[in-house]
Amino acid sequence: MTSKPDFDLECSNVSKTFGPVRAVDDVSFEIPSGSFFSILGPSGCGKTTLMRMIAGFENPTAGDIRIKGMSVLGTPPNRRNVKMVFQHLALFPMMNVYENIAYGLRCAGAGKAEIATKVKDVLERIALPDVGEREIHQLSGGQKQRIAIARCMVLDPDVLLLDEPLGALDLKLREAMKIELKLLQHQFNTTFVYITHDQSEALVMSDHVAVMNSGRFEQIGTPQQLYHKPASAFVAGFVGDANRWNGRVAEARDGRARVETSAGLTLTCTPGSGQTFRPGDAVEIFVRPEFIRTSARNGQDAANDGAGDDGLEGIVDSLLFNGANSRALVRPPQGEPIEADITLTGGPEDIRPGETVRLSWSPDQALCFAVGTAPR
Amino acid sequence: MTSKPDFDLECSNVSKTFGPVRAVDDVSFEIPSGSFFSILGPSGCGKTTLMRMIAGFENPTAGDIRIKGMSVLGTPPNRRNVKMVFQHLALFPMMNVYENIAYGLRCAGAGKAEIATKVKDVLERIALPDVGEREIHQLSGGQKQRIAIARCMVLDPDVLLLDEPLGALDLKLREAMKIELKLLQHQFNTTFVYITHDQSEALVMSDHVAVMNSGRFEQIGTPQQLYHKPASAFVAGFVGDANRWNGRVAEARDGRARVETSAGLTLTCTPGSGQTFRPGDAVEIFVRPEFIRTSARNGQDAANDGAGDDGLEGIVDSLLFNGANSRALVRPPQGEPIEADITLTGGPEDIRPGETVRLSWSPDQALCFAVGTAPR
Amino acid sequence: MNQADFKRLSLILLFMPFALWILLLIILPHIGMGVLALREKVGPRVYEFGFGNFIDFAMEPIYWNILFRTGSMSLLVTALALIAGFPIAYYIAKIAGRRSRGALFLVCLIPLWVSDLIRAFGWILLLRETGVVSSTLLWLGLVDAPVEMLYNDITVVIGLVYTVILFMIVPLVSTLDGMDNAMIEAGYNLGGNGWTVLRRIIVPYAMPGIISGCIIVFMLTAGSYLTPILLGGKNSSWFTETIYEQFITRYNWESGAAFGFLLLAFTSFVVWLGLKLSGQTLAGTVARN
Amino acid sequence: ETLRLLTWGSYAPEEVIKMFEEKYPDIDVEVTFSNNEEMIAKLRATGGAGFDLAQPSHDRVYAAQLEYDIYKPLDLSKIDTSVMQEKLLDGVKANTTIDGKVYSVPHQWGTSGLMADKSKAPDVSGWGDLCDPAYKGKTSMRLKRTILLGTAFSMGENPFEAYSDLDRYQKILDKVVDKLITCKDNIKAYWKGGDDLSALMLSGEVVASETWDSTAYKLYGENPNIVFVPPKTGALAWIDTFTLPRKGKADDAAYKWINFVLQPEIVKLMSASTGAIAAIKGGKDLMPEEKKAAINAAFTDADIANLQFFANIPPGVEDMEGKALEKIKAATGG
Amino acid sequence: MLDQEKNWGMLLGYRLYVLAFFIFLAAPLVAAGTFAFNDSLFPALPWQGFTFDWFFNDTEPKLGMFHDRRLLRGLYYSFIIATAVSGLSVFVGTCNAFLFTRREFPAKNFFYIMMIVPLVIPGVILGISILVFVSSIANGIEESYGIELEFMRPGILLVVLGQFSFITTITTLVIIARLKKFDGAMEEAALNLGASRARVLMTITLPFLRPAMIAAGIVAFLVSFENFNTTLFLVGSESPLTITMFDRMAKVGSTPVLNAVSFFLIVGSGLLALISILIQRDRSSE
Ligand SMILES: Nc1ncnc2c1ncn2[C@@H]1O[C@H](COP(=O)(O)OP(=O)(O)OP(=O)(O)O)[C@@H](O)[C@H]1O
Ligand SMILES: Nc1ncnc2c1ncn2[C@@H]1O[C@H](COP(=O)(O)OP(=O)(O)OP(=O)(O)O)[C@@H](O)[C@H]1O
Ligand SMILES: NCCCCNCCCN
Ligand SMILES: [Mg+2]
Ligand SMILES: [Mg+2]
Repeated sequence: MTSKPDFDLECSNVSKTFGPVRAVDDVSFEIPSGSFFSILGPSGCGKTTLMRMIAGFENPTAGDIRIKGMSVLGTPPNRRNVKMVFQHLALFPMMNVYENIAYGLRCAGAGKAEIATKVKDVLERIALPDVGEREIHQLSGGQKQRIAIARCMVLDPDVLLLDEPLGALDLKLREAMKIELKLLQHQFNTTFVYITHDQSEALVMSDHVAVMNSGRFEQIGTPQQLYHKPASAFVAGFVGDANRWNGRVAEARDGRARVETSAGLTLTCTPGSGQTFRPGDAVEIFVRPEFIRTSARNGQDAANDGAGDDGLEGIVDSLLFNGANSRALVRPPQGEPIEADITLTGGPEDIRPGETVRLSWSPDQALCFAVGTAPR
Repeated sequence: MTSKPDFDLECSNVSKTFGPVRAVDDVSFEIPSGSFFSILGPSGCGKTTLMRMIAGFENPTAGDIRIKGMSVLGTPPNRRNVKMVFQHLALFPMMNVYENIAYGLRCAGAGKAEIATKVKDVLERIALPDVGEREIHQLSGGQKQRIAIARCMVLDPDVLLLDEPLGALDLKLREAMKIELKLLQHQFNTTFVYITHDQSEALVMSDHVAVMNSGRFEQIGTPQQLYHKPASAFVAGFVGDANRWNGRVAEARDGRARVETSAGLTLTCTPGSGQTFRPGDAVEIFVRPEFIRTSARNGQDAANDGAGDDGLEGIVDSLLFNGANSRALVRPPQGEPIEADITLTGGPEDIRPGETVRLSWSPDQALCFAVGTAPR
Repeated sequence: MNQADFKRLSLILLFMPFALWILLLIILPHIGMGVLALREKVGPRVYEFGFGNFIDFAMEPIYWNILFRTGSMSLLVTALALIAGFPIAYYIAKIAGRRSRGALFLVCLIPLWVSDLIRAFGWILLLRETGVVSSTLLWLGLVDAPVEMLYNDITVVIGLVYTVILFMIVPLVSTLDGMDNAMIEAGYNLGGNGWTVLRRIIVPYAMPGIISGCIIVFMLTAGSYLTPILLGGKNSSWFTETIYEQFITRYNWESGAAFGFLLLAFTSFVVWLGLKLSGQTLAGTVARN
Repeated sequence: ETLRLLTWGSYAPEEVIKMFEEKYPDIDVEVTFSNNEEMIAKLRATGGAGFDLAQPSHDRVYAAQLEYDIYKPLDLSKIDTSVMQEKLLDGVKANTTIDGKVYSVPHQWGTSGLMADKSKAPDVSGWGDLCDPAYKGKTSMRLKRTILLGTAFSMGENPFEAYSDLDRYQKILDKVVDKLITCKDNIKAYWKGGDDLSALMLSGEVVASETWDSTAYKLYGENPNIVFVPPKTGALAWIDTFTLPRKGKADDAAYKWINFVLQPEIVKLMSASTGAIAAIKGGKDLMPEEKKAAINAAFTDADIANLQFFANIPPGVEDMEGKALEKIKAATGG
Repeated sequence: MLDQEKNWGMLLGYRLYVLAFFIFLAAPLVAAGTFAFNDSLFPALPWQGFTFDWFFNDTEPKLGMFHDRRLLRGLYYSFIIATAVSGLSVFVGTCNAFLFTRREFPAKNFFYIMMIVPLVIPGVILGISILVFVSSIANGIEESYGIELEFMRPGILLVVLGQFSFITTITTLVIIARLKKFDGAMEEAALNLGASRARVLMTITLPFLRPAMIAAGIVAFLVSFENFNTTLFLVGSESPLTITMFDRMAKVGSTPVLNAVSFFLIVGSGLLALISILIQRDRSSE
């Protein structure tokens, strides 16, 4: 036997083509045991295809997939110890909860008593000890979710795959389940691979996130890394909200670049990781709304600006009040409105639509990338 | 003729019962011309029923509905100048976009040329000038949405009703449409009545929001009023996130109350509007995560607390990184974990799971209400 | 590799029953019938190849008449079934309450499961001169002599509508069921009155169901045998009866086969025409429910 | 072993079958009701298989056998022909002998003629009276060859003689068709089976009709005003036969059945059920009393002498008659 | 207000129409059933009194249906034929459903239409074409080899095949409708949980299809039981009930025993139809 593998799941140079479509394109990654790994990307980028290859429902066109260090390329889906939670859960409606969970154990040939113990056990672990005799349609959305997970976990898989399992739930429940899923993963201490196109899900739950675009991985990293140090324009645009300008580099020095935007603004920015520019290069600049300070112009004027901060004035187009996450749409002299996070307390100091305000941000927070991969 | 009415839509004491179910219970409100009015409430609270009465598909059991000052109780739905965007849009699949929009004009007996001009016009206003010949199924979700609105707006209604029109859209699109809807309303300058159970939709878009619960209106106000000055426990719990404790009043004076929570904490709070307490009263306390300050205990200790601030210590259970909206789950000595908004920069000053932190907030931000209406 | 083989093998296995069924019971028999139709009888046990049977048909106005009679009455029956059945289907799908809907549907179906024979038998008992209806009218004093309601074309039409209307209602209910009520409400909301909503929204939406129902009803009617025979009067010939006569009383299989072929061709042509005119397809209508 | 009978309705009464099965416990009788046309059609479809004993009328054996080869010759030694009335036996044999082989022997005979309710239609005496406007809307007939033949006779023609000259026969048919089309107005409905007719007559909806004699006798029992009327030109007489299908598998049982049902005590039961007269010596005496009375009320000896036996149908005639019937059916008379 | 009343009036009119329609539907069946209890030799008015003789009496002339050997035999053959037809057509229908919902193959659309076609071919023609085809083969074999293949002659087998030929379309459509609602992910989930393909079929897919298969079976049974047009040409000496009844009506003369049979069939089919609807409805609540 080889030494204990460090990774529950490894993919190396996996590709999959459907006729002319390259659904997954040379993807490599490895997932350390017991971690929560998310794959985040827009619809159609190949997430499901990748997951189906891991589960064995599709064969890769090229590349290798290893589970606990062993290649599973020749192994049929029912022999892989990788379990999957489907988007619409795919619970069996003709069986009750107990039978749903027992199904995999029965397939594995477990004895009656063993099945009963294990099912009872897993139901307790998901905090639903008494639902065994219920029919599936008698469960709430969140309960179904947990049963779908229990059905897999009772088989003690090496890896649990989850394909947008929250997609079908309603808003409030989705929020609650995000936290719950993370807790369940802690509890079972199994490697979770979680697919989503919702960046907030990926950021909130994961230890590591891979951002996928058109079949390729753009970046793998912790949520913080993705958010604060995006490796590409696509990641910068897809993870978190951002204001975005297109422009050309006017001057580049000291790790900064001055850019003339196509609308005519002049902005200073920091090249994204691994980017270097020469004057004339086409770039895209990203600034997150929460890094933009908004101040009433009649107030301290530019006093609020830090040293070397970029700033511009604009007229408040509208206010999007959303409690703690309120935002202002500010129309600068040129170009599209800029979104800036603000706090609205309902008091007289609140800014109002029609006012002229000053927006400012640190050039450190304005990342720029060469125009290449077209972000969505 | 009477003088020009101030309100596009008025409901007075409207009720509707279905057998034993009281779906809408004595609801009164009026909507100033040209404003964006939302009705926000949990599923089944009677929002759709109310809207269907306005549109004329149901007759109120009691009360009156006036449009532009005229009662419409006897007017059949096809004679009311109130148009409606349905939850699943109800575009006619057997007609193309042009015909869908032209339908209402045809019903009104408009001439061919007039129809063509108007349809062209409204398509331009929704920024889809070239889709006239498309079939409905060739449109994207957001485009369908806009066509559904155009189909109503082309008839120049007094009021446009929208019943959770974003419910069927996916996440990113829903975000984008929120802003777009608001812009469209500005553009048409028509009164919009918008139904939703998603508080962020209601807050972001509306001039005024009515919070509805079990058939009744709990509060009508601007988004800020609802968020910062909820009139009831239900509103406090339903609009925006909040930590919540149940407890009994130990002492009440100076517009403050000291409360012993059922888990054993002692907290100070400000009675919600119109509430007065005596010792022994059962109350619920609400504190929004963004009003909670989190500080590492080893740091300046309680120095961060303002005068008279409430504070307690807890262990960080987990961190939910979500860019600007990150949150910590902190387990206090007693009771459920508390959610507090934090900023995670990825730097060494970030708090980490397992650390002990101090949470503090101003009692002004801790609202309490007598236990009564059970919030969802 | 292995999986591809498995897929191909299972495809073949699945295809076999279908192929055998369609080939042996539909295609070959119809080809056989076509071949038989092209055999001309020239004497006892003497046949030769030719179009004689079709020429016989073409030369004999009686047959034309019967075929057109069958065709036009079938169209009439189809139209009546649609007009009479649509409100019922609409009621079941859209107006009846949740629970009564199932019951109504069931009541609708019961006659479907009882043979033509019994249905016709029932009508005879009701409509004959000395039957229940006539006696009742007499007893009520509404008429002063027994009335014969049997043995005429109207009875045949009523009997046929009765026999086939369920095949109209079932597809209509299933399409109308799939129609979002909001669509109708939207129709009103945008200013349409009952008639516009029906004409511009409900009917166009139900079109696949309407066409599907019409096709089935038309084919069933044109191919029906017992009802027109048992309820029909002295002038009522039905083309299936003519076919039957050719086969059974004149032992003339050859011309019977030719007639069968003509009936099939004629009805198929009508259906094809109907599909063309309404812009629908066979797969999109009959196949849907 | 099973004996599969292909026969006329009522030609195999339950009681008779029970008695037969008691006598031959190893034989099971299975009956299919049919008529002349269907018998031939069925046997044609099977090439003479599927049944062990058929009972076509004497005039329908010869041509069908020539055309379709569906019967097999009888082994007369296995049938007790001595009990049969010679005149009928010889007649049938003459009609059904091909290449010297006999295919049929007689079983029962009867007539087709008219039936009238004497109280309402006292004057009916000939085929043509069905078209008498006096009974407008109250007469009936079966749209089959019998009425063609009857009408031909009533118009002074002898269709049987014309069988040898089909052109001539066609001319007669054309005349008959015209007549029957004009007559359509007079008719309430064409009956299709004995049941139809009984109901029509008993209810009084119809007062005169073409009929099988047996049906008339049955109704006489219910209502003595309803009598069989042999037409002046002669009632048309038929003899239903015993004939073996070519691929029958139970010939012995078939012979047993033939001999069994020709026993006088069985004949009694049979005639009671069918209303037809057995083709055995003294067959008429074995009729039940009320039927005998009906016959006596209907027939004089002159009528019996006047019987017109159906002649063998030569090939081609069936087609001509078929078309004639179709013409009448399709014509819009009234 | 006026409008309200008009609406109410219209709705009432509508309801009355629906009621009238259901009376129209029921009338002939009620008539056919009721006369089963008339103590008369003819199924006609006048009413002669109430009796169960037409069900249970064991002597002529009022031989009840449960003592009428021919009717019972017809019932028996109908039952045999209907059972065979429903078994066979559900089996083939299930295969077809898998074929058309799960597989891709060339000219699928064309084959799909071919699958629908038997439903719209007049029954008489189906019967004739099969009769002609099979007979000519049997005749050919007899002529060339002198072998008589009795099963190719009109009889139960041909009746079964004839009915099967169009009933299979019905069962296929019923089962396809169900299979289309099947979430393919369910099979993948089962595979993923360790089940073999055969096990997935037996424990997931077929149980899911079962209600539709039962319903299709019942429909096939009833349609077969009542079929006349196709059967007429293919029947041999073993006549099913409809043919027996038709022969009785047209060739012997009907007594109320036919009404008794009708009554029996109406009630029996009603029950079966009820069961099939309940099964169908049961699953729609999922
Ligand atoms: N079986 C298939 N045959 C052909 N193309 C396919 C197949 N499955 C997927 N594709 C294509 O591969 C690409 C990736 O699809 P995939 O389902 O993996 O996307 P996804 O990231 O899961 O999207 P979503 O978020 O919408 O679920 C898409 O362009 C899709 O059209
Ligand atoms: N036609 C009806 N008959 C009986 N009860 C009804 C009817 N329509 C609505 N109700 C009941 O009235 C209450 C309010 O329903 P309504 O549809 O107005 O809720 P809603 O606020 O729109 O909910 P949702 O957000 O889920 O759409 C519910 O309890 C519902 O069950
Ligand atoms: N054309 C020949 C008629 C033979 C009739 N046999 C009748 C039997 C009726 N019970
Ligand atoms: Mg996917
Ligand atoms: Mg609603």
